[in-house]
Amino acid sequence: MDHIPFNFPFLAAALLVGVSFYIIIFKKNLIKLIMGVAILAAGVNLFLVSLGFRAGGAAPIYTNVTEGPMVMPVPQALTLTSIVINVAVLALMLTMVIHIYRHTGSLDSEKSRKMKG
Amino acid sequence: MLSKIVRTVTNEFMLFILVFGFYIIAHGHLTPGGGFQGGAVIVSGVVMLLVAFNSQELKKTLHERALSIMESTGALIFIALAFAGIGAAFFYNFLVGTPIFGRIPATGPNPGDIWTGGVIPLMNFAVGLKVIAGLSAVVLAMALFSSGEEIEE
Amino acid sequence: MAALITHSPILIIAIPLLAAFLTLPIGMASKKARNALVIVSLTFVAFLVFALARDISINGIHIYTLGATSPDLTTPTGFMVPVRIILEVDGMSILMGIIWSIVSLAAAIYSLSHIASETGQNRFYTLLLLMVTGGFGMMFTGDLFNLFVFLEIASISGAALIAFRTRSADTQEGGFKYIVVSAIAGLMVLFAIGLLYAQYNLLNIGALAQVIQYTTLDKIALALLLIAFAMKTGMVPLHLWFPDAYSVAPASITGMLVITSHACMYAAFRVCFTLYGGVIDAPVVGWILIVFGLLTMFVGVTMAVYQKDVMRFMSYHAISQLGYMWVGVGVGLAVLGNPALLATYGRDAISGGIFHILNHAMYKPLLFFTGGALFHYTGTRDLTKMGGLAHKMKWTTILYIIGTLSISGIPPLNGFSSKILIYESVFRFNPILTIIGIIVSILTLASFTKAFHSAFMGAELPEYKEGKEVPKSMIIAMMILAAGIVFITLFPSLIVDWAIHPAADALIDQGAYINAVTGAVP
Amino acid sequence: MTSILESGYAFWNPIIWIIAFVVVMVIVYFFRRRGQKQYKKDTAQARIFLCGEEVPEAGQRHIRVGNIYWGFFETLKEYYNQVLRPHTGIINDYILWFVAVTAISVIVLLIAGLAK
Amino acid sequence: MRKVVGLILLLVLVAFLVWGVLLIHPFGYPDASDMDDYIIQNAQEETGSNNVVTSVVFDYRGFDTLGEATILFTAVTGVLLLLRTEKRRKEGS
Repeated sequence: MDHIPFNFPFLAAALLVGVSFYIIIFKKNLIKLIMGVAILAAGVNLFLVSLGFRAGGAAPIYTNVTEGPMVMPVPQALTLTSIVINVAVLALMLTMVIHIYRHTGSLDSEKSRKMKG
Repeated sequence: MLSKIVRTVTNEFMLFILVFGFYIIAHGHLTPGGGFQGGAVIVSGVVMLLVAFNSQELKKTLHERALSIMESTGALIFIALAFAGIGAAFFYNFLVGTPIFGRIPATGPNPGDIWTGGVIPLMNFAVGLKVIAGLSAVVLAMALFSSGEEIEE
Repeated sequence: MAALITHSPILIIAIPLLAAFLTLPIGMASKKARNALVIVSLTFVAFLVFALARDISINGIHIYTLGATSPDLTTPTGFMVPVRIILEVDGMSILMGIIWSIVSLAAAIYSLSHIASETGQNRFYTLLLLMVTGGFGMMFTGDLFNLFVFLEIASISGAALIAFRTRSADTQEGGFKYIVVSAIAGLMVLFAIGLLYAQYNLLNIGALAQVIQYTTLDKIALALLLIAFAMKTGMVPLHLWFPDAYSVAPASITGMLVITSHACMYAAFRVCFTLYGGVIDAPVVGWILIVFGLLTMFVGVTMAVYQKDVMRFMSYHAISQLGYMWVGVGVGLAVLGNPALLATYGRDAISGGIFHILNHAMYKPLLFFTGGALFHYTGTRDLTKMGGLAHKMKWTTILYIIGTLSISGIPPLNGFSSKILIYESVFRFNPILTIIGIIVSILTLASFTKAFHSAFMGAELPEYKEGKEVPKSMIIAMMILAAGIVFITLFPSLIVDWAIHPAADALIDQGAYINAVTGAVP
Repeated sequence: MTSILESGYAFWNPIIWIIAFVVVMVIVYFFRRRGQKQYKKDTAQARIFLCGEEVPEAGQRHIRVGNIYWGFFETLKEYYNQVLRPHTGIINDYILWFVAVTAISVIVLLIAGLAK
Repeated sequence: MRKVVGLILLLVLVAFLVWGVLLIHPFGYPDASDMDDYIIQNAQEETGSNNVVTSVVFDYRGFDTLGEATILFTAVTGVLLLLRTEKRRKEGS
């Protein structure tokens, strides 16, 4: 466990996930819930992109780069994909929330429970 | 609709935003960036127009139908480029070594050459077209819907 | 033809995608051309799936490396680790592919008249084809991150289709619940993929299965993957979103969503058997699946008896039937480390679970389609407002009876064939499971009898005097699935020998899957 | 024979079952043939007789779904009170259940790993 | 009641996640990097692109990018489907 001080990015990612789950579970406002999903996505993306870092590494682009180690390119590609996916998901969520507000006139998740049981 | 100063400045800035986005798309295989990033830059310009002018004004110039066709075109170019390499395998980079974008850069650090990358620059353009059209359509549709009137089918 | 077979895995995924991109421009021109495009592309994909199934039954696992100089070059020359994305189709994947192709074709034919009176049909068919793409990608890919991407494609298109009828509020609510649940499950899957990538720097399932070691991180990743996929599948107590989303979607989409939940179940099996197969703590994970499966069966069916909305009622039955599959495959997983017990009843249990997936994929969409026909005729999903509909809807009544007998395991229909496999193999593992299964089956029959009486039987109600049988294309779509049911009913062992046992062996035999990727001797 | 399903220590053949079913149906049909001969449809014989009362309309005569299995629900009232409590229909609770099940399964897996 | 139980379970899950991420390799010193090293070394002559990330996005893992573009297309289609106009619904498309 001697390397704990180096793991702050991973730690930050895990704590972001925890904060986002707190928001998603305990905030009844649908917009806040969407914000929670966005924070969860941010945490996962931070975790992914910080996986590929090498100490003292340069960006993996050969254009006028100085010699030396390069950080891993694959996690950056995965993070790019994941970011776009989350943009798409958030757009669709917001659209549905607009419709829910049109129909029920409220953003409370306890008001939009027509179907239960 | 905001004041005349804001609208004029927006019109002037739109040109620079377009140029910068196009640069990011075109140099995606040499410098940081690519289709998604450059498209997002240009869509931010569209959002600026949407703030300066209101959505009804913007609807006169940006037709949702045309945007949909534009987006489908970008997607079709992308998947066609992927299909074109199916002689070897799907997504095979078949343009490396050919005159168009086919040059191989010197291994290791080099100043960079725009005519490299095979299908990658073309895919960047296709994705950029797609992102510009799609996100503009989404922003415009949401603005119109929340401002009371809807897009035409 | 040989080249077509060689490239068929990617063509099966890419042709619906191409059709989806073409649907909007063509649909703006003419509606007939759009419908023809949808049906023709899906038919061609079904043909490709069957051709690929024949090839796999002869030549074994089919590998396709994307972007390589040749499709079977999985790893770069002189390098041991796969770098590119690899599609890997084995017996289990192709069984799911066959199911998905049949049901998606039936759903497309059903939609032709079921949503004929709605706007936005171009985008409806675009999303339907994208959903088909996502399902096939989930089933055929051999790459973890690619699995996540296609899971998201299926989820987003499914959510947009659930909320298709924007007039009423409950469709929006169901779609919102579905997309929130899907987004969180998908992000947890991505977190688990990151945990695995951090240790082994690999994303390919076969290559990971070769080097995985079941450390603490792997245990956390296994729990995240398993529970996330189980949530997407609708396992009690994570099923709460399931009826809310499935009951409000258009009936054709509900029939397809059932198969997407089966695809998530396939992904969970793939994780348990193939990814962690060599190192997994089999009895513990098997018992977790069994316990949750029993809970799923019982709670699902008791909630179903309680329902008054026809689509919710059928959704709860879908949940309770998913429990049978969890139990069957869970028993097989619990004895995975014990070759003797595995040969005695474990393989039969896994076969029963997979066979039940096939049967459920035939009769549950059929029942959802009949529910959609009731909605199409009466304009309501409320069973308390229905009655005496058998006088008008003769075909729907017959098809509903076939589905009912099949889902409640009445001999000689196909539900009985798979349930007897599960019962007899599970009995030798633990008799309690069989007893609970039979009780659940009885309750299923009781609740379907209740729904049948309240919807179809009785004198002709005055409010439904006029009106006629649902349009032809809906009847044809239901007929396709009913034909599948009858075929499986008449030739159970044919299906079991040709499709189910290869699938079960593909799940059990982890070495073959790894060999196909790395070429190394396990 | 492609329709004999070998399942563990038994077998299942739908063809035999269908043949037996048909035979039984034929026998039942013969018994039914020996019933009342002078029964005619669409006459007074076929009308519903409710001990002299006049028969209500089709709408009232139909037993709606709410009235079926009344005793079943009355018996299992406690069970249903318990099982209906989680079905709140609030999206936040759904995610809470996900967190709960994930945490519990992680604990189970880790303890099982320690036990080994 | 619900808040207490939820908080406890949430803390349990977060504790496991934190413990897990602390077990990962030290930040900046990855254990295994075979795949990425291969890509960094061979990206230039295999794809002819100076930007290794772009070569991963569009060549090595191009299928993921196709899926990503498809997801964007799906979301745009879904948003425009849900925000479609009301008045055309009367005459039934």
